[in-house]
Amino acid sequence: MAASRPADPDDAPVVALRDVWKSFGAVAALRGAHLALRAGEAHALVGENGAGKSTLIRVLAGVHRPDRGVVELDGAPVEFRNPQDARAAGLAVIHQEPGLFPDLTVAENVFVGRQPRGRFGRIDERAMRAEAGAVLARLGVPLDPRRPARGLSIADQQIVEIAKAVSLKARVLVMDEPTAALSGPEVERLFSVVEALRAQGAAVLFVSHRFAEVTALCQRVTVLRDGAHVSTAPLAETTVDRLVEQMVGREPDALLVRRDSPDVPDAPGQHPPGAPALEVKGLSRAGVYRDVGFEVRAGEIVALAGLVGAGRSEVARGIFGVDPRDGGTVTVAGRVLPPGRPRAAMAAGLALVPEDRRQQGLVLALSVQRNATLPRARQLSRFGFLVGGAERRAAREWAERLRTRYGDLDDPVGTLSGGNQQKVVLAKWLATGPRVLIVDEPTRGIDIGTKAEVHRLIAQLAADGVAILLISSELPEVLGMADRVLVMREGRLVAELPRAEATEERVIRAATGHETPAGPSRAAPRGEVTA
Amino acid sequence: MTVAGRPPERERGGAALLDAVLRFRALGLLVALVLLVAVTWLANSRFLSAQSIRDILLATALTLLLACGMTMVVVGRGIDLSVASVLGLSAFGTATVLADHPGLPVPLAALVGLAIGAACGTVNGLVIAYGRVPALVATLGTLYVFRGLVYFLAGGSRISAGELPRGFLDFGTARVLGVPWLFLIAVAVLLAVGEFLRRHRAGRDLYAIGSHEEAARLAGLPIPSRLLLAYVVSGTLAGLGGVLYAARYGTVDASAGYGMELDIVAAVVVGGVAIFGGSGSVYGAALGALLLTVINNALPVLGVDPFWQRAVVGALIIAAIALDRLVALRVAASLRGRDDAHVH
Amino acid sequence: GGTTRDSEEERDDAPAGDATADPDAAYATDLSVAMLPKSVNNPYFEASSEGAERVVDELAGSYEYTGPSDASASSQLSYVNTLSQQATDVVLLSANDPNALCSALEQARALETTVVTFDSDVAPECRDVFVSQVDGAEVGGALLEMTAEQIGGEGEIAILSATANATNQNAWIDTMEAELAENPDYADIELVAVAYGDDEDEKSFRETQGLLAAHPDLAAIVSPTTVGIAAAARYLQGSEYRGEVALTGLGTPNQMREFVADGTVTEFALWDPTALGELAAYAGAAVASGIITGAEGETFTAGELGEYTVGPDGVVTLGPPTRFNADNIDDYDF
Amino acid sequence: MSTENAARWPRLPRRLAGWDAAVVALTVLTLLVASGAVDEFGTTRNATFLILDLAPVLLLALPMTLIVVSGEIDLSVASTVGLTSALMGELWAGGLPLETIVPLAVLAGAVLGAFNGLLVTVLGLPSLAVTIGTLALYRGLAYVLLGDTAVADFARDYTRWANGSLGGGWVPNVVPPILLLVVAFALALHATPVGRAIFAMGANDTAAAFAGIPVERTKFLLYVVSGAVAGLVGVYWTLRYSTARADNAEGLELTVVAAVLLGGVSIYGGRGTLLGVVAGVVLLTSLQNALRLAKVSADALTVITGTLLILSVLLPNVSAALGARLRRRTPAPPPSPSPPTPAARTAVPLPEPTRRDGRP
Ligand SMILES: Nc1ncnc2c1ncn2[C@@H]1O[C@H](COP(=O)(O)OP(=O)(O)OP(=O)(O)O)[C@@H](O)[C@H]1O
Ligand SMILES: Nc1ncnc2c1ncn2[C@@H]1O[C@H](COP(=O)(O)OP(=O)(O)OP(=O)(O)O)[C@@H](O)[C@H]1O
Ligand SMILES: [Mg+2]
Ligand SMILES: [Mg+2]
Repeated sequence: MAASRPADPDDAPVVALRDVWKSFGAVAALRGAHLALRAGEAHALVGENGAGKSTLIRVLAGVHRPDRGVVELDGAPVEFRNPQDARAAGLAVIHQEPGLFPDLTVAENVFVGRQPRGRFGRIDERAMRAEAGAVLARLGVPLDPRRPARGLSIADQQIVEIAKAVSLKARVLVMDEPTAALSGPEVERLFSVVEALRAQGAAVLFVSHRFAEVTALCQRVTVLRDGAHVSTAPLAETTVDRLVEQMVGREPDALLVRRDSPDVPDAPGQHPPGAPALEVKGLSRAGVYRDVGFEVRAGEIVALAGLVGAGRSEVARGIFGVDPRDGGTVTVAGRVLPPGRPRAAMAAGLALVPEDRRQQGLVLALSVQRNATLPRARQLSRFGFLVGGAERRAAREWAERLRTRYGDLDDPVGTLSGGNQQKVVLAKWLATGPRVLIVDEPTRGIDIGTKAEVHRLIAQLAADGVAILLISSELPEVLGMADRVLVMREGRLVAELPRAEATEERVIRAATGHETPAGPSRAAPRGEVTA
Repeated sequence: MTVAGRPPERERGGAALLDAVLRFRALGLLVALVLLVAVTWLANSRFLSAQSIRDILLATALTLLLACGMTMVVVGRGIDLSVASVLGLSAFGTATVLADHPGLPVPLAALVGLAIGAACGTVNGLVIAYGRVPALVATLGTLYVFRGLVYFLAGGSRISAGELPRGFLDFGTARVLGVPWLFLIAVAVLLAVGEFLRRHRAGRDLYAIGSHEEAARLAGLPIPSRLLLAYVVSGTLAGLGGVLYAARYGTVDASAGYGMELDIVAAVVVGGVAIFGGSGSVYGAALGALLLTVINNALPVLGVDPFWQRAVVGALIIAAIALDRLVALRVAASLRGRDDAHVH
Repeated sequence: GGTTRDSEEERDDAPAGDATADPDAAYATDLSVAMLPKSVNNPYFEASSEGAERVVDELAGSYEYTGPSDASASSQLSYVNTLSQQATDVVLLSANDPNALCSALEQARALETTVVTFDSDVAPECRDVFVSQVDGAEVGGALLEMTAEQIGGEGEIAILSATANATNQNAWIDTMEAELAENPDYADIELVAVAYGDDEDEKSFRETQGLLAAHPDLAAIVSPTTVGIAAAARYLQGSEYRGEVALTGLGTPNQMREFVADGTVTEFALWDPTALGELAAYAGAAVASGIITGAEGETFTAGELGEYTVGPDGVVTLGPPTRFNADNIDDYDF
Repeated sequence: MSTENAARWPRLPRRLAGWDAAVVALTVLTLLVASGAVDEFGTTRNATFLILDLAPVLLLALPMTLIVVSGEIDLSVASTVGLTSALMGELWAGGLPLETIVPLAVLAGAVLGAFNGLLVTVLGLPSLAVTIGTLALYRGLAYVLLGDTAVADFARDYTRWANGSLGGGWVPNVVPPILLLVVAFALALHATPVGRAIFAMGANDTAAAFAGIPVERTKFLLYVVSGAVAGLVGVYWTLRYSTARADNAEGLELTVVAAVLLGGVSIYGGRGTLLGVVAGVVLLTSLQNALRLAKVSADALTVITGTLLILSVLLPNVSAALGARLRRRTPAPPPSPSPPTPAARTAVPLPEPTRRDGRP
């Protein structure tokens, strides 16, 4: 399908959306959106959480039908009644949340619905595996095409999604935050593949909250605010500051809060960190992590860095007790936590904001209110009964503190935009008033303004004496926020860098193991697993 | 902006092992089957007489047919509780047609049964795929409706063997090279469904839909038509089952096949088809059907007290799925153990 | 309308006999009669219903055939309640359980409904009259007699019954067991198994199969249930045991005609269900008209069936079962 | 952002729009129509019968609702009733007094439920499959216990209580305990932390576990409760029909499931109300009662039950789909007060639209 037309900015758009409106009940997600994608051009779509980016993409993909407005293909109006129509018209779409089939193999996931066929219409499994392997190799990911998708990490799931879209060889490639779960090299590989497609004349739509990526990949940018079109301009003619201003409709705040910035009331050094609030010793789980030990003091922010799949999230889940662990002890404020009992961990003052909000963080079908108060239902009840407006008041208070945007507290949380869902997860745990807070990728998929808010919030909590373990794949976040950086590699803790020594380079080196970093390090091999 | 690099892929060994295990799970059923047959045979050598084997094959044929359709439906994350009622309706319909028109060629009457089944399946499919009614609700409803229809049509009447043409009844017990026809038909259906589910796009689509319906929608798979197909096939096979039922038992009344749906679901589940869709094979379901039939036939032969039989069947169903699960857990554990070797 | 209070107080009263019988009274007309079988959709009861309806028509009453589609006592109870609410004069009942319906029947009787059981009885104090198809001992005896004739007086036999709870089946089986133990004529016959086909064709079929496989020396199967004997006959017909193993029991001529014709079955027995229905209807009308009360020794005339006497416990017996074989089977159509 | 204030009852209109509200309305309508159209339906005498008939289904539906909302199912309830009933008969025949037997029967039910619970939670087996197995197993054990016999000579005082009415009026004796249980289950599901947990785990058990909810323990307890209630129903059934038999309540599980689904509980878990289920049970039973009184045959009853079950879900879906189609045909006016932006056909920068109201 790849049209080999030269990239010509004056070309008529391949696909365009004109004055598109779309509401869900009382919520107007799109209120006059415009977008035009041209052959051979990468087009960025930016906006705050809930601005309507994903909705716009779903309209383009034939998932939603617009209430008003038209979709044009090569200048002629078309109606995509379902995703098949859009695909038939040459659109390949990567949606925001990866939707793989856990029971099918990776190869089948890539080719679902269009498997290569041999005689009698039988699926040619060999050819399918070979082709899938080739696409994955192009993306630089040595995934086995025969393995089932179940159990793939979020990053790998995203890669498979990308492979699926790329292998379609479509005229239009639409990507909704494809990089949110990826690490550097994978992003680079993805970009080079997209570049190649673009050079062959494909039109590309790219959604991301990371401006560095937007500027690296795209030629044009459209800003969406509150579902309405704000501006479209060549990237060369605009600046990040200007874009952010257009997104939020006001002067942007500081984009990243550093702990030592004057915004934060209690900068480190002014207050020495308190007593150890979280102590982890010899934590192990067969095949996942081994002999992990560290401590986090009250008022301290400790970052846990590492490559995707290094086992950071597993450690967090082991500490909290949702996953079993084979050995080791976890102590919160002097109380030793029994393994496998999240409730005991919560009682001791531990909270975990998990990385996968849709699976682990939220019950999508339940209302915003129910989600926000779920871990606290017991505390909110009187004589064992939840009556009156206690739940509601509590939910509203926290939703407002985090500036969550929702239609009604009784709406299913699944109808919120990705970023706002993340805020509900944060609200849910912050409301428990934890002594130790573990946040796993707290800003994944969150827009730039909100991200700063989340950072400020975390810094504020630390200042209030909460011990914070921050797991993040974003180095600037790690370096900007943390008092100390722990680095994990292949299930082991390999380095500990105090703030002064934590540089991008040293963290990467520790994480990849290419060179033992200097300075105080915990990389020395320890004894056998204490199982 | 993010941390660079990724660890080496460590799943390769896993996929192969998983493959082996999936095969082993079927093996587990086979071992159970062989053991059961051996024990019964030791207790009573007549259990393996030609007659007895033919009886088992005949009895399996019906369960097998229905289990094939049920597998398609369950793989797509549905369930068809109406199969037994459809079987009853088709059996009664076919028998009525044959009794009322003695001259009618048997294949034509069989077509009537198939058509009844297909029509019932279409109703199920439309309600589920296009009306978006959960399968359990819809087919529980049609379980009542179709059975009610048979009652309504049959009233208290019963069509007995004497009213059916000789040729039709002979077909019920006829054999080729000693193997009952009915069983051969069931096996042919089994192979066809197996091939369809493994090697054809529409079949794979069912697995995809059962695995993650929302993703299937986004991937542009024609979900409603695939589901419709599954239910129509399930209904048609139940219809065919009805024809074979009439041919084999000769006597057909309104309660033909009553309560059979749970046996079929049990066979499919015992055969390792995940009740929540997305995985399992029709061959496993076939083994499950065979195992349950053999259990049912072996217990009287073993002289198990009739009052104990039902309890034993229940216990065996539980044992089969528990065993299956334990094997899967062990394998998962050993997979992790292998990975552990890579964590240095 | 009305409340349940009265029935509560009358419950412990003697079942019948507080009224006096007038043997010379005429049958009342305009009686509303309902037949409540174990379950509708059963050909056997359809045949009974035919007979009962004919009688009710003759007496210029109104007739209804109603009941649950599953043969369970609990569903039947709802129907008893419904019928008593509708002030039905006579209920002809074949009970799924001897005790479960009692309290509801008592309530119905307190509201002047006559309860006649037929085919399968309830506890005697809960009904007016029971119309028995045959004398229990007589059936058991006849079954054994036919079996002994067919197997030459020796060998292993097995019974294929209906459900494990069926009152009449169990009574017959008990008679047969007692007879086998005591009667020297049957000393060489051994009862090796009782199987239950639940009155389901398929299950009976499978159980027959199991019996034959489990007992290689089996000489005969006795199936005192119409569903069971037909299924067993079909199995035998298609198997290598045909002609080797004798089959007898209770069956309808229409169902068994084929098997008698081809020699799978030599002889079996049954009473005429239509006549049973007729007799039940007459008995009901007789009670409702005050001709009898259900006390032992009372007599009434049941149309062409002739005169019947109420036996002990309010039981009226239709007569000995008819035996069907190649010679006479074509004379019957039911 | 929401503009509601805390004082009002914001959930009321939403509730009224729900399916359970529709079932309640349909139930009331059925009762009214039946009273008008069927002679004997509206009598107190019939009310007595109706309540006695629906009691077992209603009782079993209570824990079933919780289990289905938690994302599981229990098909073994009717067999548990049968087994506890058989046990009761066996114990009574063995000479134990009923005061001892009743708690034992309930306890036995709880143990049977616990066995289901263990298989579902500890082994992680799918509950549909497990309870199909125990459906056969428990019924089989009932036959093992009682075989072909029935125990019927239960003390009159008790059987009379089970069938009797309060103070000799028309309200059956079983009404107060049933009401108590209904209220207890309704409160547990809708107004306690455990109820919240049940909804959460039904919709997403991973997220529930991450919120510190002991998912497995809760499910286990639900099965124990379900078994105990089934034991209680076993006692009631035995006394009501004054007979303990192995086949008591056979096939009742499908009626219970049908009633629960009819009451608007999602078979996928996470959605449903107890009020809806109560209405569903009343609807099913009263419809059957009315049709029986109206001399409609049992066959038609079967067909109507099934049709109702399907329509209960199908109709709302179809009307929603039709509504959506209609709305697309006739485009609604712009949903916000701000005028549509100029219909610029090219992707040039546009003037910024007015800010949406209610932003924080
Ligand atoms: N299915 C739906 N039902 C109801 N409301 C919805 C639905 N889908 C989206 N919305 C609402 O539409 C608005 C736009 O959401 P959308 O997902 O398009 O935002 P987004 O720009 O992609 O945000 P993010 O950057 O967080 O992904 C949000 O207010 C959201 O709550
Ligand atoms: N749900 C899951 N089931 C099975 N395996 C998983 C699952 N989630 C993660 N894994 C695997 O476990 C390993 C460690 O993953 P983990 O998510 O802990 O890494 P991480 O360091 O937190 O990286 P990330 O940045 O992706 O969160 C990876 O190899 C991943 O593939
Ligand atoms: Mg989005
Ligand atoms: Mg992680």
